[in-house]
Amino acid sequence: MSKILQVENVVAAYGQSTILWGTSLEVKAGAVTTVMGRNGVGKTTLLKTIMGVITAREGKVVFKDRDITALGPAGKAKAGIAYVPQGREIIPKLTVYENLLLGLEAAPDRRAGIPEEEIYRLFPILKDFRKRAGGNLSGGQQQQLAIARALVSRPSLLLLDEPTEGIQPSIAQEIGHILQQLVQEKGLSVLLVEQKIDFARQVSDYYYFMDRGKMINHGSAEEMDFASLERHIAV
Amino acid sequence: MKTTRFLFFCFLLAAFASCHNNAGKTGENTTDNGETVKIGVLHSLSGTMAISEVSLRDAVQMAVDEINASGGVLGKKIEPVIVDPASDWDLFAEKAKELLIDKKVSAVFGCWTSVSRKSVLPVFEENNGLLFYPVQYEGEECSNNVIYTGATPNQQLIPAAEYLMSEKGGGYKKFYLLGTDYVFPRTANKILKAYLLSKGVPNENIIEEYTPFHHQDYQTIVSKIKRFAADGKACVLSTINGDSNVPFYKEFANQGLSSATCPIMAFSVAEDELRSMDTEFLVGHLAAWNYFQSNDSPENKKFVEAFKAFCEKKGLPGGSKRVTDDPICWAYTGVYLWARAATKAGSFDVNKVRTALSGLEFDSPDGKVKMDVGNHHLAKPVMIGEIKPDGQFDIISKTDNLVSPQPWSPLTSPDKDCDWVNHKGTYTK
Amino acid sequence: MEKKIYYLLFIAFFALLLPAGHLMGWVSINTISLWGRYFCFAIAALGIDLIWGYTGILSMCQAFFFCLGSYGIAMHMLLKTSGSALPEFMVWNKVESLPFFWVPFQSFGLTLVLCLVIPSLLAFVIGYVLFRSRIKGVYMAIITQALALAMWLLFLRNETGLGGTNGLTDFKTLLGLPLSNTYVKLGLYLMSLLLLCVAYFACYQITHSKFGKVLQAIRDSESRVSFTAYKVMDYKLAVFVVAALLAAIGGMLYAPQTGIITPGRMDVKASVEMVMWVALGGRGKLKGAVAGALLVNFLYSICTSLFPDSWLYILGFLFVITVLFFDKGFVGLMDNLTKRKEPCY
Amino acid sequence: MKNMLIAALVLWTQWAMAATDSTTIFVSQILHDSEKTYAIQQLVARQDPQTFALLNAINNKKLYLFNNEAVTTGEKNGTSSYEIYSLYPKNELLVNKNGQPLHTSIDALTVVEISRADRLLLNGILPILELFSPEPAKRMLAYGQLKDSHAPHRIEMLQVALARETNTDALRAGKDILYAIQLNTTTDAQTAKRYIDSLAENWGDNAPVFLSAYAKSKKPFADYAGQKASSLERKYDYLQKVQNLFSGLSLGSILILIALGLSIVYGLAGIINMAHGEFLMIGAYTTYCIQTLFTEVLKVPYTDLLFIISLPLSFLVAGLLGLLLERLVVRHLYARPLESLLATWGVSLILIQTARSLFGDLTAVKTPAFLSGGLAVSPHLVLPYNRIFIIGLTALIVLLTYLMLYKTRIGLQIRAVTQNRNMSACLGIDTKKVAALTFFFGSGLAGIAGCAMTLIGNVVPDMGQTYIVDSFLVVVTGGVGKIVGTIVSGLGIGFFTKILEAFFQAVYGKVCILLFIMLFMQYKPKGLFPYKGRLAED
Amino acid sequence: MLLSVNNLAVSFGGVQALSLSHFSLQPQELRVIIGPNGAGKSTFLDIICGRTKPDTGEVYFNDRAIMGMTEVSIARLGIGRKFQQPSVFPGLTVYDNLLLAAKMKKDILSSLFFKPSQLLKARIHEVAEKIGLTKVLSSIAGALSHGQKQWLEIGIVVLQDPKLLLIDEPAAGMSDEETYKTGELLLELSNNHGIIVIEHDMKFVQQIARERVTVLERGKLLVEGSFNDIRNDQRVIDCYLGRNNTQLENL
Repeated sequence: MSKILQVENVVAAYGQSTILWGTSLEVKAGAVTTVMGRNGVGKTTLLKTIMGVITAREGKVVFKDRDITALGPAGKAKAGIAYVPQGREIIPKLTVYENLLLGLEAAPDRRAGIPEEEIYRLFPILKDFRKRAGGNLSGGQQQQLAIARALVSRPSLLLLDEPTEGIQPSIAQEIGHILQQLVQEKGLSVLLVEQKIDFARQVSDYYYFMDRGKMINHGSAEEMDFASLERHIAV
Repeated sequence: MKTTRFLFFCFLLAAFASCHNNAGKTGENTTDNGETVKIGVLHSLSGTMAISEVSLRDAVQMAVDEINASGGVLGKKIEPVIVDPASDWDLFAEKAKELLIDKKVSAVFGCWTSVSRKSVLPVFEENNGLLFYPVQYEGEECSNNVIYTGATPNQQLIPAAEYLMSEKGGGYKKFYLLGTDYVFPRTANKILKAYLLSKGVPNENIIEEYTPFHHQDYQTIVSKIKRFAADGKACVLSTINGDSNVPFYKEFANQGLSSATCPIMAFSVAEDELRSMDTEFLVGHLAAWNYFQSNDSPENKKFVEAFKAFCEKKGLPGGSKRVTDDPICWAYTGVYLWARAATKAGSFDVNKVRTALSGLEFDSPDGKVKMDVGNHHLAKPVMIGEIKPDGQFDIISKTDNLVSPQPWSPLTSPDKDCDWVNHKGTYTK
Repeated sequence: MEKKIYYLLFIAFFALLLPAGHLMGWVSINTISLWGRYFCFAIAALGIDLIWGYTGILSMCQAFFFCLGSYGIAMHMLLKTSGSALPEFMVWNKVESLPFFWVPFQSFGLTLVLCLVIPSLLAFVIGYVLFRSRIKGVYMAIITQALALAMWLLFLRNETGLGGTNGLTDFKTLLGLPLSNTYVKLGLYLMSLLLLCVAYFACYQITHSKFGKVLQAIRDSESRVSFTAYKVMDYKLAVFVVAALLAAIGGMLYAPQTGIITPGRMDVKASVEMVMWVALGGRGKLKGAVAGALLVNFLYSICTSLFPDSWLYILGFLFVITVLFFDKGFVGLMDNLTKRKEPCY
Repeated sequence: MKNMLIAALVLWTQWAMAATDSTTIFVSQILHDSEKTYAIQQLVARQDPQTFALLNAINNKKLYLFNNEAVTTGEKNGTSSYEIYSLYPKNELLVNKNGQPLHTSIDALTVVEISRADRLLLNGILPILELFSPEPAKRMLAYGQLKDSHAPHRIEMLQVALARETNTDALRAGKDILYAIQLNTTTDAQTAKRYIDSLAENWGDNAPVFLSAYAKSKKPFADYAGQKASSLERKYDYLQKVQNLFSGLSLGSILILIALGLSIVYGLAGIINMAHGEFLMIGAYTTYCIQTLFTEVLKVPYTDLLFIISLPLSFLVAGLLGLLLERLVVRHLYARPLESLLATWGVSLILIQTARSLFGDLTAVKTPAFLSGGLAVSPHLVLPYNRIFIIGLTALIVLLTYLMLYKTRIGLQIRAVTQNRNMSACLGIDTKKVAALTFFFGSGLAGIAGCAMTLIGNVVPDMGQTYIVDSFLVVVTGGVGKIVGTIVSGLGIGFFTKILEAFFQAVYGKVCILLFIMLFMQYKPKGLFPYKGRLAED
Repeated sequence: MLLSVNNLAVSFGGVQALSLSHFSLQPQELRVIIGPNGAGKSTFLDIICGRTKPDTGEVYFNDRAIMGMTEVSIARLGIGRKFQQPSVFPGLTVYDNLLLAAKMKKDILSSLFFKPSQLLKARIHEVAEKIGLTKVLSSIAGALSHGQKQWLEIGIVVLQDPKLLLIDEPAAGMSDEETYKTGELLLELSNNHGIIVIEHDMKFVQQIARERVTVLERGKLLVEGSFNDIRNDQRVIDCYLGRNNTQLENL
């Protein structure tokens, strides 16, 4: 498997407090790579740094053999990375359809428009709610919308931050299915940050464990020993 | 910890700076030490009044430059101390104190609005200073420490009303007294109303109305005027101040009124205000002042030229397009009056200068004017002008003699008068 | 301990050295009065810091409360000055008899009480109406600003019976003491300094009590405070009234030292400037409020004399730059300069 | 050229032939500096309508010689050229060979100096003289002055004048007087009733006064006149109400125009822009500068076109300066509304002072000719064109803004960025560009408002301060970031202000409005149109 | 009966958010409410604590009608609320956060002249110990991690010593281990307090649901029963749990 994204010794901080202390990671193309770890170890910061929301102080982010460390979030989005943050971050006062339209901003070809058929096939609920304000959707619906919005930009890499947080089990399950489907059918690469082992096990191909801003362990799903995994997340 | 220390030293520094500001001169009572004599210039250079007052600062500066060029006063050059009271009335008092107590100036030239004058008045009286006040005002004041070079009500209001009622002025019978709500319009209208009533104008033919400062929306008022003027022979006596004038005149024209149907006699619109205004709507309306730039005496022509040249040379906004007007003329004249009086007294001492000012005559750009013997005001001619398209006035009426000033109008305060020679200022007859 | 020494030095400097300097002839009485007036502003600024810095409510009508105090005391002084006659402005305003609301101001005791009661009462009513409907943040700022504007317009009117644009001026005596007397001026100055110290101490106590913590909690998360069983509205109202009171006290001392009070002191600009002092000094820190009020006003005085043509640019840029780059004000700036950098996240 | 010569010759011969007439001799004396005083006295005594035009010109100090002929100036055309009217023996507009009105600069005319004393000789016949003035306004005034006249010859003169009257307003004013005089002189009851009807139907300015005066007399049909008078009064009051509503609408439009930009910048970008009023001032000064640049520097004669081109230019200039402000200051202040309020306050101080030192003082812009005056909807209802223009402009701009924000890609981007800056960036939107554009647009709108404001008021450095607090109130009352809210509350506040102004004075009206808004906020603390449902919670 | 609710209904903009005919809770009962997103669970808690005004209905707390009372009076009666998004005072220290919450007189004057007693200090330290924040007591609450804030908020609610705790998604954003610890904490609290918990994490629900679980759907009560009943209820599986759910199979 070739790698689509490579993070090398990244150091990042909020103001004065450093969160990432030389984190490295590889994302395989056409697979789901999951980062796990306890609260506050820097998983979300890692995604934000990859996306460019936080600037890396040291280290490199290489995407498709191109060094994109210095690009801002908009540039990275246009390069083909889509981001579904924790808390979904739907634009609340825009309608569902307008939120989807925003996905087009980073699409390689704007004129192609929203692949409505495909989106509504994956997320039928969005079709009915097209004209509702995004902020008025329930949490699960917002999560679906956020993923759909990310897909509209036809990314090659999808960054997902805790997609199941506060989501009912059935939708979480559905999201898992959709993810698998996307990876298998479209060869999408996914970098997932997750705390719940159950969901991670459902979708992941490769695991990283993170603690205090560094990767402490990694391995493929087959070779993973989940007992030791839970130990890592504990403490 | 360190922050507190830092702050403390900041205050220390500030306090020392503020002391240093005045410490040097303390202890010396005379002001005419050295080669120069200081005068204070107290006109707002920022804030709402800057629009009018900056020109007065320029006029004072020009008079000072002229006097200095011709050798100064009593062998000393005049050194103007210019401060900016920023249209902030409290700051006027503060700056007056600074000029009198700390800078120890011999005289102060300044103020425009009544409130600024009222604000500094106690300061001048307390410290025995001398203020030259160049703007037409409401009267009912008579301070020993103020020289009023602007007009009193009887030098502006009454002649204007008289003119409008006269046959040649149009014989108007109904009067709409419209003003901005502050002391000058209020007092002016009180006097005007008393005058009109005394001339037999029935009460219902007089309407009094006030708008706030910077009022812009005159739709309602103009439609009232229109109704009032419908049956002819009505005029407006306007004490509207500053930037409210243009919206008022525009609305006036837009609702179909004109100087022919209902003329506006303005008491606060002078050339400087008209300078770059679109005068189209104002043409034909009237104004009453003691001085107009269009006064074609040779002295005045010289003065106007000199002022334009001065503004151009100093690179002031407007340059050679600047115009003179009544307050500018009196601000300029004030400096000369003071210089003459000082020369006459042979001293810059306030008391001596004041005594010397009594009855002093001077050839101003407006012709010969004379300080009143007793009441610290200036006797001068009164003129009515008609606004021309170029922002100048066509002088359509002028008194033959100087009109003596009456700080207390006989119409509203018949028992009062002002005299500093035979009485102690305001007295009851 | 070291900290206390500087506070004491500060007080000693202004309470002893400056008056002594005056008596020695080094410092003019004008400078003394000037600082006296700055102290009045500083008292009002403390109130603003309480309500804005600590509680997070931006009230843009503090200048109005300041003026209420000033007007009250000015009415009293004016009545004493004009004796049995009507104040001058009423004469040209064609007012024949003393309006009813002037009558109580003939007594000094009543004046003191009214100067404190009226602003608090008004603050209470305004605060009650605004806080009841949970108006906050920007809405609060705009509405109080509009309120200040309306009150300003009202005070500008001559019909209001408070002297219109000209305001009240030409007071001669306070409690029978001539205001032009140097020692009376000195006394007023010391009085202002004393009250500033008292106000500072009181505010210090307030902000360091649990009450002060509740205020900060309201700033951080109002709903959490409610769910923790505190009546948010009571607290907001209390601090709004306290701020109004402090402003009024500042105003009461201000009028006799300045010699005039006009609506110009309470226009929109005046209120924003007051907030600006606190912002420049450092909001959320009491000494920031005091420092801001003193230094900004000092700069204003100095600059209008030294740079009459360009001072507005200087102050304007100072405002902008402070707000932009030193959002913790002078005090924050100095903290940054003097302390070792530490995580601020 | 040849035609001109012939025309001149013909004119000259006419004049020469008429010169035998003594009136003509007096005229020529006036024109050619001999015995002016005597000649004027004679003409005044004759009261010959043929000479009235000439006498009028004397009274107005507009008597000139042009090709040796007495003329006066008429309508101004451009900056310095005028239409020319001949005065005697014929009073008509001079035309060039194409039949077009002849335009001449004032320098081509020779002034005939008449002393003030001589002019005062005309006082006695001024009222009737003005009946034949070329200016309708003066004629109206003259009709008015005949009100109390009972002299029969004046009535004749009035009838003569009315027969020539072309202006409808003047005609109405004249008839008003004529019917009134006839009503008061007639003794026949039926005739009186007819005149009463005519008076009421004509509905001149004085009709109610005349009718109610007549109603007080004991003459026949006095009650009838009284009824007519009060019905006219009622109609008038009704029209006043309409006028008031129009005033409210126009005030509301101004508020909307200013508040719209404010709302976009503040509601959507979270910036309280205290310097917004100053962008309005910048727009106004742009208009002023363009006018000055063209008429004074480039010496192009003034045309209305200048105002038209200033509209987009003031948008551009104010917008660009807004952009500069965004780059320098506001960029650091997103989502810190209270700090932004203070910083932009400082900026506004700087801008005002800059304007003051650049332009010095009070200036004003020339109102284009097509916007002067008003639309006379009915005799007593005049709607000024400048106000109508502003209402129209506001409607257009609101529409454009709506389309821009809700129908275009950039609008979508603006709305997205202003609600969630970071996420928008993550979606590939260049947030810096969009934020700058938002500010550009908001400031530009203020610039247009400024340009429009020159139609009403003057251009002064602190003109922005006049409406700024009101506009903030509009934004707050309408609900932040809602265009509909801004419109409704802008109109509402406009109407209420005008309605209250009719009962109270302006200031108390304003206080009432504020109290009303505070009470209103009691049950709508988030404005007229708050967001509903989950969105509302935060 | 600690809490009983009858015929509660509220709608937002025409959409029925909640329509609950009956709900009751015993003292010292720990009740878990589950249900699809948007089923009205948070709205239900909002109504109980006075944040949202219902259109109709009755809410009795200890047989006292509390509808129409303000948040403050409801809080004073003894209902504490923890929100979905942690809501603490970010500008104050952790200690001050807890201090403000502690049960005491909360009017202005008592606040002004308040001096913490030894007993209170001990109590705060005890709670801090329980929620694992002893080490960070003097740091600013805003600097805590998400999970720590969640716990701090629970601490705040506990210190209020309410009779009823309303807890909204306490496990959101927590790792499995943290979730487990939270569960233990809640179970311990349920010895002295009535607790209503909203949660999606079925593992967590299983851990704490010793008694009854309530399922809401579209604002209505779908079913109420023991965890096992619910887990196997076909309606719940259809609308909420989902079929063939691998996560559930792991339970």
